[in-house]
Parts: sequence; structure tokens; C-alpha cells
Amino acid sequence: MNQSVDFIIGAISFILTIMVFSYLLGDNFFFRLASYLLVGVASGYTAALLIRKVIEPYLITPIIQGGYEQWLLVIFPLLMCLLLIAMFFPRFSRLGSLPLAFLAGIVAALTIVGVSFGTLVPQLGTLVESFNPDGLIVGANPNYLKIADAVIMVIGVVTSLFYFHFGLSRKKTNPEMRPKLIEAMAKIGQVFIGITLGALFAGVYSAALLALISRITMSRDFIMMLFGS
Amino acid sequence: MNELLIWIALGVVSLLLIIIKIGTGKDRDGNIRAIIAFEKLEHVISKLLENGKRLVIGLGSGYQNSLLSINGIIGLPAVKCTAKQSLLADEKPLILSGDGSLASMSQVALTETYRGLRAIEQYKQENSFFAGTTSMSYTASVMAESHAKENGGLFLVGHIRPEMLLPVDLVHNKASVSIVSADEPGTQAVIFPNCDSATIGEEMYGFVLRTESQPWLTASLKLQDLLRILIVIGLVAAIILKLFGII
Amino acid sequence: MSDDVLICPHCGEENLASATRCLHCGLPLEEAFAIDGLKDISSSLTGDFVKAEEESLPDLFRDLHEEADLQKKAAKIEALSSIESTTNKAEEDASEELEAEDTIPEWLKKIRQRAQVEDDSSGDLIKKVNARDEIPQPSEQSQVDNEFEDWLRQIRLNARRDSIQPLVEEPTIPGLDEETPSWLQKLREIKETENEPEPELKPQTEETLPEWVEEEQEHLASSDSSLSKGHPEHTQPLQLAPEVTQMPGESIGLGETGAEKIEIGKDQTKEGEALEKIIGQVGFPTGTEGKAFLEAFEQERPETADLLLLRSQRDRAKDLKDMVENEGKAGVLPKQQKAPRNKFFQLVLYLLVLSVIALPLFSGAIDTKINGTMQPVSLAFFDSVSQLTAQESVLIVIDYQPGSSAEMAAIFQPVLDHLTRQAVKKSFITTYPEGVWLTSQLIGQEESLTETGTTYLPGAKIGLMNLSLDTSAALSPGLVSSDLFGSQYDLDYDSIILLTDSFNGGKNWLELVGPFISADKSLLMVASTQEAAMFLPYFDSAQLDGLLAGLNESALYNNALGKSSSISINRSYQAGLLIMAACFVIGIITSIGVKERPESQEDVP
Amino acid sequence: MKKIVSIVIAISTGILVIAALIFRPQFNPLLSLILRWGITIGSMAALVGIAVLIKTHLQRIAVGKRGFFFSLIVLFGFSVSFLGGMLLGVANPAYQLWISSIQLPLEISFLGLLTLILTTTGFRLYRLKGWTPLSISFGISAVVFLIIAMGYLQGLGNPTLDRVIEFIQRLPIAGGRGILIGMALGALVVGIRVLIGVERPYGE
Repeated sequence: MNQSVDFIIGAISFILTIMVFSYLLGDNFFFRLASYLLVGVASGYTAALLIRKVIEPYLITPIIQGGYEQWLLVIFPLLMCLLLIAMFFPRFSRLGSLPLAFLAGIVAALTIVGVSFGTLVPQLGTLVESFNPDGLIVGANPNYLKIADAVIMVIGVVTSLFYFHFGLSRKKTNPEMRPKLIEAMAKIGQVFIGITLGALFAGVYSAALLALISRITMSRDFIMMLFGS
Repeated sequence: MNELLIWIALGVVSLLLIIIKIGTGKDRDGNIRAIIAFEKLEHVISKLLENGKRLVIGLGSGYQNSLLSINGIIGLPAVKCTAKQSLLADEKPLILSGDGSLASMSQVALTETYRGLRAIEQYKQENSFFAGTTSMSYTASVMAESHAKENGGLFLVGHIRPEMLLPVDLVHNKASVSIVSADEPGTQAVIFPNCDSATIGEEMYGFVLRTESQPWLTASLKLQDLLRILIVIGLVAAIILKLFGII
Repeated sequence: MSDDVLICPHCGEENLASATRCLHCGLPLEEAFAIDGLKDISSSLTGDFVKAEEESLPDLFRDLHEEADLQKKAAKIEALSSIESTTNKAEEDASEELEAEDTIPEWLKKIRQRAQVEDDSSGDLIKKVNARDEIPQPSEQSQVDNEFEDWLRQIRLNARRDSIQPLVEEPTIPGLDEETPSWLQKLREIKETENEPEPELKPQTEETLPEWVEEEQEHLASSDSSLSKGHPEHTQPLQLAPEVTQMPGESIGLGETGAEKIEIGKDQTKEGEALEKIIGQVGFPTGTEGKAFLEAFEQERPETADLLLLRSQRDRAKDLKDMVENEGKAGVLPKQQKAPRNKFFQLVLYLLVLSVIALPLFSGAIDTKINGTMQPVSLAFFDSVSQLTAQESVLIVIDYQPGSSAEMAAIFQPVLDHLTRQAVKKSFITTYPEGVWLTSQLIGQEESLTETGTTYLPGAKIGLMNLSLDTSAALSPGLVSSDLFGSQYDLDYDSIILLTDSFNGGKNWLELVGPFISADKSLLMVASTQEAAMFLPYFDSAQLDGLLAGLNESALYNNALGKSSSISINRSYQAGLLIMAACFVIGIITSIGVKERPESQEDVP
Repeated sequence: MKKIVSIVIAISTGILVIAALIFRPQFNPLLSLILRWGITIGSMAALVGIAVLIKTHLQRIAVGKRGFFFSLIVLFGFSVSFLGGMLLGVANPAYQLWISSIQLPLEISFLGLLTLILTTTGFRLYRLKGWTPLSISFGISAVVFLIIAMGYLQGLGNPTLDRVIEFIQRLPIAGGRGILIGMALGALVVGIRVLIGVERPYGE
């Protein structure tokens, strides 16, 4: 029984892989079939999971099992959910702005807190800390490699930050350009950003390569299973 | 003590935004450089309307595909602007969102735009929906929807994953236009060499479209520039103090 | 002849009989009018007589008479105010006359402005006539002397102006502005203000326009200003024919330092709208108006053209002229051609890469031994896991999508073995809906380890914040706790191992969980190579205690565990990376010297 | 009137969350309650979004719009997955096998397809971007890091080469940190705009 199930799963997987890779020949019927199938299956699963794992425990269980106190603590989300359900009908889609406002307020606050506590302060603090004399000078002789690393790091960060500068120069001589100093630093910043994007490109390619290799391996195993060897 | 300083700094930054906005007043352009990807977007929107083609706007997938990403909000002005300009066109824009809250927000944006133009009957719910619940199924959905003949361009903005290069390649093969403004660095690295109208890093927040919120967007960019300069000055000063062992 | 010709007694030139004043020297011809038997009027035209005469005139004539004097004085003031006179005397006169000016009525100023406009457009003959009128009636010897001195001063000023003129006419070379004296700069500014085109008269006042017209105007103004502002963006020299992109900071407005050259491709395949955009950006009128504008611009004397235009504007004008000439040849909006798709080339390339990657896999499993030393980030990961003891618990978070499961399973395998060896208590949660069934794919091989199923943590960012506030409430939601104010709380686990393939997913954990858990708990990450480079700054700032990414690092981790690691797919993996590097190098070589091909996707269908 | 209410809700919620984080841990349970409401509403928004997706495909079938066959496929996939999950339960092994046997191969294949699409990057890069510091450093960096990712050089065991590779692998941190800080500033300002009620994604 187990072998036949494996065969069926292998066959489904092989056929779907071929349908997706048929895109190389051009956007065709089979490729779109596979795309729409993925959309249907994924949304069905997510809907079932959200109902089972979120709506039931967070909304329905307190109403059924909880007492008066639980109702009080659940009324607000229940009302908001009803307003969202009303959005399903185009005529009432404006009602949805109240729950969406609540969501936007939370996400905005978490973004502000996360960005300042989790990225800006630690990253800038590390840059300053890397110039700690204790770390740069080991015993009597300075650690030249660490010093070079710290200096390159600061130059890279400052110049790549100025690459994104938005304001144009106010001087009449170059009205449509950014200030000369910022322009010069932006040119250096481009090199550092190019290096980072190149490293990320290599990373994305090798991750995708592993996925391709796993698909080819799976197809090879299925073909061999098909021919019984 | 450190935490208190951070909270105070956040308060000051919020005040700075309001002060800068009051300072720039009605000045819509505010001496801000135009990001060429978004300049091109305005050109594409009008061009597509002339040619009777449709613009597909992808607002990106949510984090862990179940909730709102702050970067997805940036694309909503494009929804309003396209809807307004395509009022008399025969092809309305198609808005595909990768998370439920963004889909609802784009529907609210569409209804308000058409209601503002006294043309609420033009609003169709199937022009703006939740296209895919996982980021890969969102990619597949955008590719499938981009196949239609009446599509003339693709604009992706928000939380865009690296695999979204596939719909960009599909649109490229159909000799249509694609403009991408992604928040994931990996996506920027993959889209940058393959699409000439793509933003990198912070340029995504330079999305200023001629809408009523433009003065605030311009003030935001000025605030970002100011913060950038303050950060660099603070950094250099702190490094010098650190070297001399003062801090 | 002699009856209808009068000889001027002063300069001896002929004048018309009816002339009262000599055309050539401007002096009156009274003597010629002497009538026998009458007292010499001229000698009686003394001041008293003139005054009496003036009182008898009606008011209008008196004003006109005064106005003639004032006009003469105003002309003098303009001469004085245009040149910064070196002598003090001229300044005092100007101040006296300025006081007189305030008394002029409003309607008179208008007449004067109109007269001035007519003045400019009149020909030489009329100028001479006007000059004649300016010379006042000789009343007293002192008045004549004053006028004579004024006249001499006028000549001296003109001479000095001519001597200064060449200086001013020199083209302003950027960078020299600082040395030129301030008075010369003022002179230039005045010159510039004189040459500014007349402001267009608004057809209607602002208030009466309907709302939609205002919007349109606003839109046009903002689109003009942003277009003429130029787009210093993205990094490529501006190329007209295919697509308008240019370096950040280098304006499209042909700034001097800009590397952009507007090349009009001879074999111009692009339709006219890129052309329209450029012309629109440069801010000049297009089509026939453009030609008229250019001819008017060329006819102006080159010296003054140099004076007034910066060098970039001059280049811009020259380029625009080329564009306008080319416009005819290229055809305004060539029909949208389907860009020639190099489909076949792409297909061959795809099949080549596919076969290079697949070949090692079909030629039998060859295990290749991986050796080398781990990176510092992987070493730190190894040390952190080694320090975990049997009593401690680890929270393993599945934060990747099914598409990356092949890579994540391969990388995480040695870590799972290490955790099993440390006999650490493991709990699995996932922030992705698919994570619930992905865990069985991940740890399927070690069936015995599935103590607790995988818990789904919904809500993305909000869920993470909830987790760091109260793990049990976040992971086992049931009844809502009623006490709204509580005490300090901390994560129930000693270490978190996050498996992620998205930078923003990992960043959420580092921003919303990292800062809010106590320092003795470690946050480790197994990252897909997609975004591993972006997590290095977080390891550098000690927000991450360890980072394991990449197939090789995972193999070296296995080596560190004392197991012999070999990856059967490694040869195929290396072949795929090598052929990609080769494609890049070939692409770079073949792109050298090739003009930027119009990107087909630029042609908006 | 309704416009003011949604603005007030957004601003007050944001300020409440920030205040609760400032006065940690006293407000922890209250903040946990607000976050729990947010998770519920967010999930309901996703469910309503999915319902609208299915409704859209139903309308395409009803109208007989071109390509309605694919809408049938979506409905088939949705109904099998949704009903299976609701009836058998999401943790049921057979149900999970059905889902993983379809979703896993499709998603991995899409990612594998990306590998082949990326191979033309080298030929397009300089035709599109021209020769600028950014594109030149991008090209060189991509080639170098592709070769380093092979792991072949690290396997040679040459200490000097190892130190050079280690130095090269640290170079992306500089540019990465610049991008990080830049994007953090942008996200911070967008968050502040939403918090002070100027940016209203939830509707004017």
C-alpha cells in the first residue's frame, strides 16, 4: 500500500514539475494550470488553518466556554470581524475602515518600536563600538586588520547612506543635481551597494539552484522507479 | 536610561516631521529628486490609458502571509491615482494583494476614489482581490493574471520576494513594461540587473505620486534626509569621542 | 525754395518752413520768424512772461508742460540709477528728483510707461525729434549753463558705459564669479532682469477660475517643475533613443559635470515619445514653435547670447536643434514594433544550464568530501548549541515557505543531529500556515523526536510581539486572562533557533523578540543563502548569537561533529555555480562596446 | 463622521501600544490582549480576502469570461483543501499528505525555475544599466561570490587564501548596513505618518 502511495505522490510531483518547467518553452496552458492549482490549494489550506487555529480559539471558544467576563473581552474583536465580513459585499466595503484602522495602528506602532530598538540603535552602536581602543590595540601593537575593517565599515555605511539622499542642491549653479559633496559620496556608496547586491544575487541563485537540483533528483528517482531499477 | 533616550528621540522625530511639513507648506515638489522608476510609472499609466491597456498593480505579500506589511501601504496612492485616471478608460487597473488586510485596504481605496469622482458604479470588487495566500502562490497568481492580453504593464511595490522575478520575466517576454519597488534586499539584487525600472533600498520610500498626500510625502523625504545627516554627524562625533576614551 | 526752406541761424542747416526748431542741432528758429514792427518776443520770453503764460494755460496743458520737464528728469534718473555713479553730485540730484516723482498721479505713470514702450520701438528720426523737444526754452543764461553741464555729463557717462561694456559682455565662466567685483555682478543682474521675457499675462484672475481648471494648472505646474527638475537617478548615462535613465545625481538637464550626451541614434528605432519627454524636460516649446524659438535665439548677437546663457543652456539649445531636425526623418510615432525576441537563444541557454546541472546527478552518486574551516558565524553557532545541556529547552521556529524546504532541510540536518546528541528538549512552532506539515518533512527521518506537534503562531509581527510578551498565551490561546496588569515575564525557552528564508521574516524576530528577551537566552539562525549576507550585520552587533547558512557550511558543521560529511549533489551544485559565473563573465565581455539596446519592455504597447 | 472615528481608532491604538511598551512590564497583559485582538482581526481580514478571491473566480465562471476553465481549477483545489481541512482536521496525516504532495513540488519547481531565468542576467545587466560604478561592482561581486559559494577554494586549505576569503565575505556588511539603516529610516517615517493620522491606508 505504502509503495503505491509513494508512486502516486511521485507521479503527481513529476507531472507538476514538468508543467511548471514547461514555462521555458513559453507561457502555455499547462503552466497556467499549475499556477491556478497552487493558488486554489494554498488558499483552501490557509482558510481551513485560520478557522481552526485562530478564529476558533481566539473568538468562538471564549464565547462558548467563557462567562460574562470573557464576553466583555471578546466583544470588540467580534464587532470588528463582523464589519470585515460586511466588506464581502461591495456596497458595505466602507465599513471595513474601522477594523483596518485598528490593524494599521498596531502595525505602525510595532514597526516604529522594532525599527528603532532592533535596527537603528544596535547597528549604529556597533559601528561606534568597533572603534573601542581596547579592541583595536592588543597589548602595545595595534591590530591593523581590525582598524582597516572598522574604517572601511564606517566609510561603506556613510557613503551608501548618502547614495539614497533625496534632496537636490539649492545652489543656482547646479539646480538639478544633489550637493557636490553628497554626489561624490554617493558615487563611492554605489561601489559598496554593488558589492552587497552582488553577494545577495549569488545567495539567491544558490538557494534557487538547490531547489532545482532537488527537483531534478526527485524526477530522476521517479523515472528510475518507473523503469523498476 | 538608554531606552528613555530612544523614546524621546522618537517623539522629536515625529515633531520634526510636522515642523518640516509646515515649513514646506503647499510646495508640492519640495526640491526632491525624482526617482526614475516612479517618474516612468506616471508616464506608463497615461500611456496605457491611451492605448486602452490595463495596469496590473501588485501590492506584495504579507510577512508570513497572514498579516499587513507596512511597506505594502506605500502602493495604495498608485491604486487611487490609476483608478482616477482610468475613470473613462475601458480597462480598469487590476490590484493583486498578497495579504488579506492589504486586499481590504485596496478595496476601500478604490471605493473612495470612485465615490469621490461620483462614479461608484464603476467599482468592481473583482478588480482588487487577495491573489495568493503564500508568497509562492502569490507569484503564481500574478503570473497567471498577467497573461491576459489586455494587460499592458506590471507595477510591483511592497514586500516582494525574489521569485517575483518570474512575473517580471513573463511581462518582459510579452514586451510589456514592469516597474518594481521591493523591500527585500535579495529581491532588489535579483530585479536590479533584470529590470531597468527598479528601485534600490530606501528609494522605495521615495514614491511620491501627484495626489493630495504629496506634501506630506515630500516632507517625509526631507525628514529622512535630515535624519541621515544627523546620523552621520552623530556617528563621526561618537567615534572620535570613543577613540579618545570619553564615552 | 527760399520761402519753404528755413536756414538755421545756429548751425546753418536747412529746415522746413513750418519747423520751429532746427532738426539738426535742436535749437529754436525764432530769429527766422522775426516779423517787422513787433517787439522782439524772444527777449521778452523771460521767466516772468513764461510764468504768466503758464498760469493762463488750462490745467491739462500745464500738467503736460510739467510732465515734459519731469520726463526729461526721469530719463536722467534712469541713466543715473543704471550706472553706479562715482561722483556724489549725481546722487544728490537723483534724490531731489525722486521726491518729485511721488507727486505724479497714477494715470500719468501709465502714460509714461506706454510712452516708454513706444519710445523703445520708435525709429531714429522720431528719436531726434524727441531730443529736440527735450531741450528747454532758453530763459536765463544760468539755466542754459546747467543744461549744458548736464549734456556734457551725459556724454561723459555714455563714454564710460561704452568702456565698461566689453567687460560686462565677457561670457561668465563658472568658477570666476568669486573674483569679479560686486558692482559688476549687480550690472549683470540688471542686465539679466532686463532680458527676462515678459511674464505671461494671466487671462483671468486667480479667483474666478473653476476648480477643475485650478487642478489642471496645478498638475501641469507640478509635472513641468518635476520634469524640468531633471531626474538624477539610477546609474547609466542618458541615452535618448532607447530609454531615458541616468546616473543618480546627474541631472537629465545636461548639467556640466553630467556624463550624459544626447546621442541621436542614426538608426533610431524608438518612437517619438521619448523625444517628446526629453524636449518637455528641457523646458523648450516643441515642433514648429521650437524652430521659431531657435531661429530667434540664433539671430541674437552671439556676444550677448554668450553673455546671457550659461554654457549648459547653450549645449541644450544646440542639441535641441539637432533633435528638431531629426524629428522629420524619424517619423513622429513609428508603429509599435514587436521587439525581436531572442527566444531561441534563451531556450538554448536554459537547456545548456539544465544539462550541465543534471549531468552529474544522472551519472551516479559520487560523494565528494568537503573540507576546510567554518566561518566565524558558523563557529559561534556550533559553540552556542554545544553549550546547551539536557535540562534546557529549545524553541525551533519554522519560518520559511515550502519552496525553500529542500535547502533548509539539507542545511538543518546536522544541527538536528547535534541537538539530539545534546539531548535537548525541542519544541517546534511555525509562523507559516504550511509550517505545520513542513515540520514532518524536516524531522521526518527522526520519527521519535516529535514530542509536541508544531504549533502555529498566527499574526506575523503582532504574533511575534505577543510571543515575547507571554509565550504560553501566544502558543496556547484559550480563555482570555482577565487581569490586565501583571508582573515581569520572560520567554519560557533557553534558546531560539530560527529557520528562515526571508530577510523581513528574520528581521521581525530580531526587532520584536530579540530586544525583549533576557540576555542569557541565545537567538540562533539557520538562514537560506538567499538573504544570509543581510544577517551578517546583526551578528556583528551581537543581536544574533550564531548564523548557519549555505550547503558548504552545513557540511563543515557535520565535520565538526566528527561525522564524515559528503554531499552527493555537491558536484552538480558546483557545476551550476560555475556555469552561472561563466554566463556572467561572457555576458560582461559581450556587453563591452555594445550600445544600450532599447529594452523592449520600454515600448509601452 | 466615520472618517474621524477611524482616524481616532488608529492613532489611539498606536499610542496605546507604544505606551504599553514604554511602561513594561506593568502593561504586558493589557498589551497582550490588544495584540490578541489584532491577530483575530488580521486573520478575519485574510479569510474575507480568500472569500472575495473565490467569489471573483465564481463570477468569472458565471459570466463565462475567457479563461474561466482555470477558475474551475482554482475552485476544485480550494474546495478539496478547505473541506478536507474542516472535516478531517488540519493535523490529519492524510490531509497533510494531500496538501504537501501538491504544494511542495509546485513551490520548489517555481523556485527552481528562477535558477534558469537568472542565467540571462549577465547578458542583460550592462545592456540595461550601462557601465556605472554600481553595475560594475555588482558584476564583479556576483562572480566572486558565486565562486566562493562553490566551496572549492576553502577546501584547498591555504591559510592566506582563507584570510582573504574571510575579508571578502565581510565586505557586503558595509553596504548591507547602509541599506538596512536607510530602509529603517523609511519604515520609521511611514510608521510615524500612520501614527499621527496623516497616512490613512484604512480609508480617507
